[in-house]
Amino acid sequence: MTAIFYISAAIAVVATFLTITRVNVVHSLLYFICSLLATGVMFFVLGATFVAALVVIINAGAIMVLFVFVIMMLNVGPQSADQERARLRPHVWIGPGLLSLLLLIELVYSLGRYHTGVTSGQTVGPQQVGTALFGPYLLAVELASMLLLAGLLGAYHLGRGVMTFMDRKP
Amino acid sequence: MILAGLLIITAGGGILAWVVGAWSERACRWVALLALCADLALLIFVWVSYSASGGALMEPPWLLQIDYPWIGPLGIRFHLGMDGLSLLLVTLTAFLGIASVGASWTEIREHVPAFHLTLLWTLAGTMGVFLALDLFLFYFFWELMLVPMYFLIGIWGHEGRVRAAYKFFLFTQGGGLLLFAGILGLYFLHARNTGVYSFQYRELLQGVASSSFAFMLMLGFFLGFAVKLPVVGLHTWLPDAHTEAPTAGSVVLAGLMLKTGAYGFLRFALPLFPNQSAELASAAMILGTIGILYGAFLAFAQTDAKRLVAYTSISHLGFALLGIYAGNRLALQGAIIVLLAHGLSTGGLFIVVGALQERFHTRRMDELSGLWSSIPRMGGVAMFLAVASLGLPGLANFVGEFLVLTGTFAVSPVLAAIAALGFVLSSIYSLWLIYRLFQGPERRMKEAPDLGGREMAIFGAIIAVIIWLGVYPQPVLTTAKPTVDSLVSSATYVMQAADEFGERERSPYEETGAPEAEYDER
Amino acid sequence: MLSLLWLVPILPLVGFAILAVTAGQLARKAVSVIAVGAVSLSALIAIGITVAYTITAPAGTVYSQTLWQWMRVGNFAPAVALHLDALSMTMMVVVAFVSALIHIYSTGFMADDTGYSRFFAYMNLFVGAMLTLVLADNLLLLYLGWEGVGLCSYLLIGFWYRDPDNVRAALKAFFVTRIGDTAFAIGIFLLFTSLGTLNIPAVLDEISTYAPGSTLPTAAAALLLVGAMAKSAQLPLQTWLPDAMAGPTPVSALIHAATMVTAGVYLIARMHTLFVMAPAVLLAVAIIGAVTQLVASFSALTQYDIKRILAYSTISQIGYMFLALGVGAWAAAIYHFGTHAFFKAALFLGAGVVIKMLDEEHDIFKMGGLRHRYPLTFWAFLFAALTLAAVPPLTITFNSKDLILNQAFLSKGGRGLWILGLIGTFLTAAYTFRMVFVVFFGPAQSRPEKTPARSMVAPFVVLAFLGAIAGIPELLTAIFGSQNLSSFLRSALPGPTRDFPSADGPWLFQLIYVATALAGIAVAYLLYERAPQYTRSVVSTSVGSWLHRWWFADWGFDWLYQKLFVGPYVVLARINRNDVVDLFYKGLALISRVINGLLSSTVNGNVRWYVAAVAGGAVIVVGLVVIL
Amino acid sequence: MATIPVETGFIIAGLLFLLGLIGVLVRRNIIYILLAIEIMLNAAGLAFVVAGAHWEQPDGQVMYFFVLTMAAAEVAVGLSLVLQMYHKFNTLDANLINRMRG
Repeated sequence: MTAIFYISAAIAVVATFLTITRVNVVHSLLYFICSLLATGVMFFVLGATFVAALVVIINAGAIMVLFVFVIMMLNVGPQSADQERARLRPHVWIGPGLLSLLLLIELVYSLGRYHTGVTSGQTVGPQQVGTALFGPYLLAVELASMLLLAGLLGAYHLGRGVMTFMDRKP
Repeated sequence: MILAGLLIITAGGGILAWVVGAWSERACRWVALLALCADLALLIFVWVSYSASGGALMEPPWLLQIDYPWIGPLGIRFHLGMDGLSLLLVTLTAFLGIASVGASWTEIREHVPAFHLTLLWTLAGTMGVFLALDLFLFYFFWELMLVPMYFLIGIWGHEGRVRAAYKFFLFTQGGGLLLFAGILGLYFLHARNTGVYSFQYRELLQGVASSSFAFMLMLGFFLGFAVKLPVVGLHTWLPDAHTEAPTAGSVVLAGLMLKTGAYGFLRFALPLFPNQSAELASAAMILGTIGILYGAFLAFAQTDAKRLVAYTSISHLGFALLGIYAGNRLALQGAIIVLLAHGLSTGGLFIVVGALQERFHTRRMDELSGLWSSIPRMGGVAMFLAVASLGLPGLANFVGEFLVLTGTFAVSPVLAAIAALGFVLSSIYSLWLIYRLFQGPERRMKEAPDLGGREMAIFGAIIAVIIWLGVYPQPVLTTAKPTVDSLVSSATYVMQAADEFGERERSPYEETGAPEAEYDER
Repeated sequence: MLSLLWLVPILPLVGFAILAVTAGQLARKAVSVIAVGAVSLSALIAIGITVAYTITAPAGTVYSQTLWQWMRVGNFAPAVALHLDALSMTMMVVVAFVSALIHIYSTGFMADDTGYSRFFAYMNLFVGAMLTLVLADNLLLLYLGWEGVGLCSYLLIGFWYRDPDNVRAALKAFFVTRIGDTAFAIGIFLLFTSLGTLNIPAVLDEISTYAPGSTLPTAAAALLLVGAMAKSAQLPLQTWLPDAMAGPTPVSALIHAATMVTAGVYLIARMHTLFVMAPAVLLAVAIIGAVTQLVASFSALTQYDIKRILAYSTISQIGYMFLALGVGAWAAAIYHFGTHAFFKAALFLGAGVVIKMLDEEHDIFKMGGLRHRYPLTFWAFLFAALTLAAVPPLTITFNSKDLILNQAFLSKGGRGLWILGLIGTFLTAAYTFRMVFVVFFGPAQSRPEKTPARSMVAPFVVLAFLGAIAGIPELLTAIFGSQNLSSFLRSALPGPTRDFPSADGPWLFQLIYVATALAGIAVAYLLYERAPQYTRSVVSTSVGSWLHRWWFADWGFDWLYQKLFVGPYVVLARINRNDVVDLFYKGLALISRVINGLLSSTVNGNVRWYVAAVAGGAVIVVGLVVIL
Repeated sequence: MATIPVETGFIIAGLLFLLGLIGVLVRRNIIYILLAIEIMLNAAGLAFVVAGAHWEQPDGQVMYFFVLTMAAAEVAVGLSLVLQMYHKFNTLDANLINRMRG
């Protein structure tokens, strides 16, 4: 089981790397879904079965579909990929890479100073999560629902007018 | 109850004036005026009954107190108290309040109700500052006084009002921050020492141990008040604010708001930190002396009449600072008289300049000249006030400045002698002002009316009080005496300051200790 | 009668109060009645008091009257109290009497001036302040009077305020005297701090316990001396007095000749014990007096303006009084003050008549031959001039000035001072009669039409007459040995320290003085009446013209002060108009504005830049956490 | 189920997060940026879940739930903004849309 965890972790990292390096946005999207699925496996292995399901259904399933919709609406074609390729010259990677490397070193260094132990390997099932959500986190859940509502309204409001513009476009 | 009454009348009068103002501006002015007159009447009643009682007090030096719990858990109480010093300054507040309402009778034509609301709230804040005996409450009033003042300058001021209002607010708020830090530090220091969380003046008065932390706290108080006074170096907000403010604003600023700084020294900075103040006394006295001379020097340089008058405040309050930190009985009494006298004479000069601006729409001294022949009454009044301001004996300022210098001389003859040069420099700027405005060749100006009945009434009252303080200041001295006594008796800083200057071991009036009987001739 | 003393200073003040409150609303007649009435009544009471005092001197020869307690803080308790002794009484009666006469004169002189009421208000205030000064019982009240007269001097010099020159002169007078006043005030601080009282007799008592020449009396006396020097226009603070002639002539007569300028003399006489305790300062007084009178006499010789001649003459005569004080001839100084008050006021009033008749002409060389047109004025003027020059016939002997010179001669090491004084006598006679000859003799330069009002001539004649006969009491003493002013003053002031060894001494010296004075007159006659061309040729030589310009410009004092003090002060003030301290705060504002500019340039709207900043911040923060 | 060192989990989460960060920093196309943000959110969620698994508590998963909610809302609003942006400026380059600079 541990091996599965590491394999899926490796897949996730590689897929994520590919996500950010691809010039075709649909490819990137697919790699990211791949990364998400790998993450779902990791969750499952860690015993978080509920979020493993969530990640597949909502993240990979719903949110990514939104991206696909938008990409379709924007109608980005091959010229976009060329543009992306032109933008991704090697030197643009240097700064962010260094920055991230520094952060990673710091992270590793500071994690290395503490040995917090291992994960328990016990499954924390949907029941427990549900009890927690509608117990102590009830208020937060309400707030999350408000947030979603706000997101809905915001998206609706912002999206108005765009559709008509899209329709007119040949 | 009278104390709360004062605040309620003033603040309530402001609201009433605002409400009534929607209906009639005239009524609004009258409401404001009557509210302040009621204050003044109340204060005179307090003073007379105090004098009639022969100065007997329940709990010296307090004449009146009220004390209600306010925010219990933090040890904050609504505690007001009035002693002789407060009485004098609150009376000055009411008096100058009346004068400034009178002075803006025709000057202010826009947003009249709001103007009177802000003016009266400023006055209420000032009174509160003079009365509060709870440090939190004190700070509350301290801020209450600033915010309306900011609007007073920013809305009804002259050309550069917005910038001046910002500058005023930044400086005073910076000072206020230090003051508040000092108050909180003292609060926690006191709590750590005694385990009691209290903002009560009386409890905090128990004394703080000598420590560098206490010195920092004292410095916080000192700087907070020094900005307000203003001590030279922190004074640059003053000329801008005074110049740009409307007449009433200038009168309140110079006549009252600067006094809150001096009052803060007398009421809080010195009694709360006697030892720490002693360490600072010589520096403060030197600053005061510099202020006297530098303020006078700057005043002379100005071409804007109002700015000139504004700079004179720095000079006059230098005397107050010198007297406060010289710290013996003479100097302290002198400083208190200086506060009153400066309020009257400089307030009066601001009203004169305001009246000029209302008539000629300029304050520039090179655009005005030879006004005496067209408006002789104003010339006479201005001459009187200028002469009072330069410290002519027989008028109020002289009594204060002379007492301050005599007291200072016992502590540091050199500083007293240098400060006495202020007599020369003050005469230069005062008479220069008169020369540039009222003397010299007549300029073709537009016809302007001389002082009318309303203005003459204001000036008449101011002049009468200045003469009274000049020839018979004894009632004021007697009223302030208990406060000064308690300051002197607790003031170790006096002796230390004297030591520091390496002068006489004791001044003669400290030795005699002024038996009580001497004060009974009234 | 003595209990009416308080009325003497109060009456003029009441007159001032009425005139000030009515502010020019009253008719001229009413103004005159109030102003002249108040001062005259005051003068009458003063005379009555003098009579009462001389008939039955009060116990201890001092009468004091406390009006009210001014203020009391600890033992700082100056009262508003009056102190009458022989000294203050002499001063009081002279001041009140001369004031009354000059007020009467002014009703004529100012008759058509628009500021009639204002003028009399100031004059009344002045008289009140001067009498307060004279009668004050403590130094603080004296200081009140002292400053009060200074203020009135300022107000009256600048009375015709439309001319900036007049106002400048007034300001100069006030500022210069204020410098002295400040020194005086510091002296008061010193005396109070050391002695614990300001009451003059108490101060003098206390001070006499100190060793002569010790620090306290010397310092205090020196400070008071500076005050006296400024007020009495003594070197080097004399520059304001000639300019003060910008005021109306009665003002010059009253304030800048008869009364206020002698306040310094009075102060030193009043505090004589203090000065005796400070021999060095007393010597300085004598030297200042002697030098001043000489310097001023030279300047007087060169002036064209009749009032400026008289002004320098006043400086010079007060120099004599200082000399007298310095050599310990207290009574002689006061005596000279009295005679000087009369004759110098008379000279000014005479000059005023002439100026008025010639339509504000001040230049003596544009006058001439006036003795035929105005004989009464001429004779009175001549009498006063003779008194000033100290010549027979009427002011025959023991003129006050001669008393002073005798004492100077007798005092220790005073021969040098005596010689200076003698030169001064010669010069005095010369410049006085230069003026007389040029104004009243010689060819007439104009044909004035006007006739002086009686109210102007009468006080003038009375004063000239009094000045001339003022020598008589002393003369009588010399002949009959009766009571005279000096011995009268002895109750308040110490007598002359030395006397001539033989009775012939005074007569011999008298001859010398008379001869000197006559020589001066003769020289003036020769140079200005008989042969003016000599004068012109002397002045036209290079040395002559240089000296003339130098003396004419008051020995360059004004120039020096302008360069040393006034100029730098004004220039510095102008440079610093915007307050150098504010630069600091302006700098703060600038710095925060610069920082604001820098920071707001980082807010460039580029999302990726923001993210990079967040990441960089995270690197730093986490790095700090890791490292620390 | 598997037991793994918590640090390892965190380092994986950190790696993912940093890749997301690099994505945001490198890409100029705003859709990529949104995508990279999703990566970072997901990485943070992973850290929560690892911690929750260590303590054997549901709180980590609860947090992931909230992260997910937020991500959903963000993507909804973000993408509609992208549409608006494309509408207004006809570009998806984040560098060219800097009108909100101070």
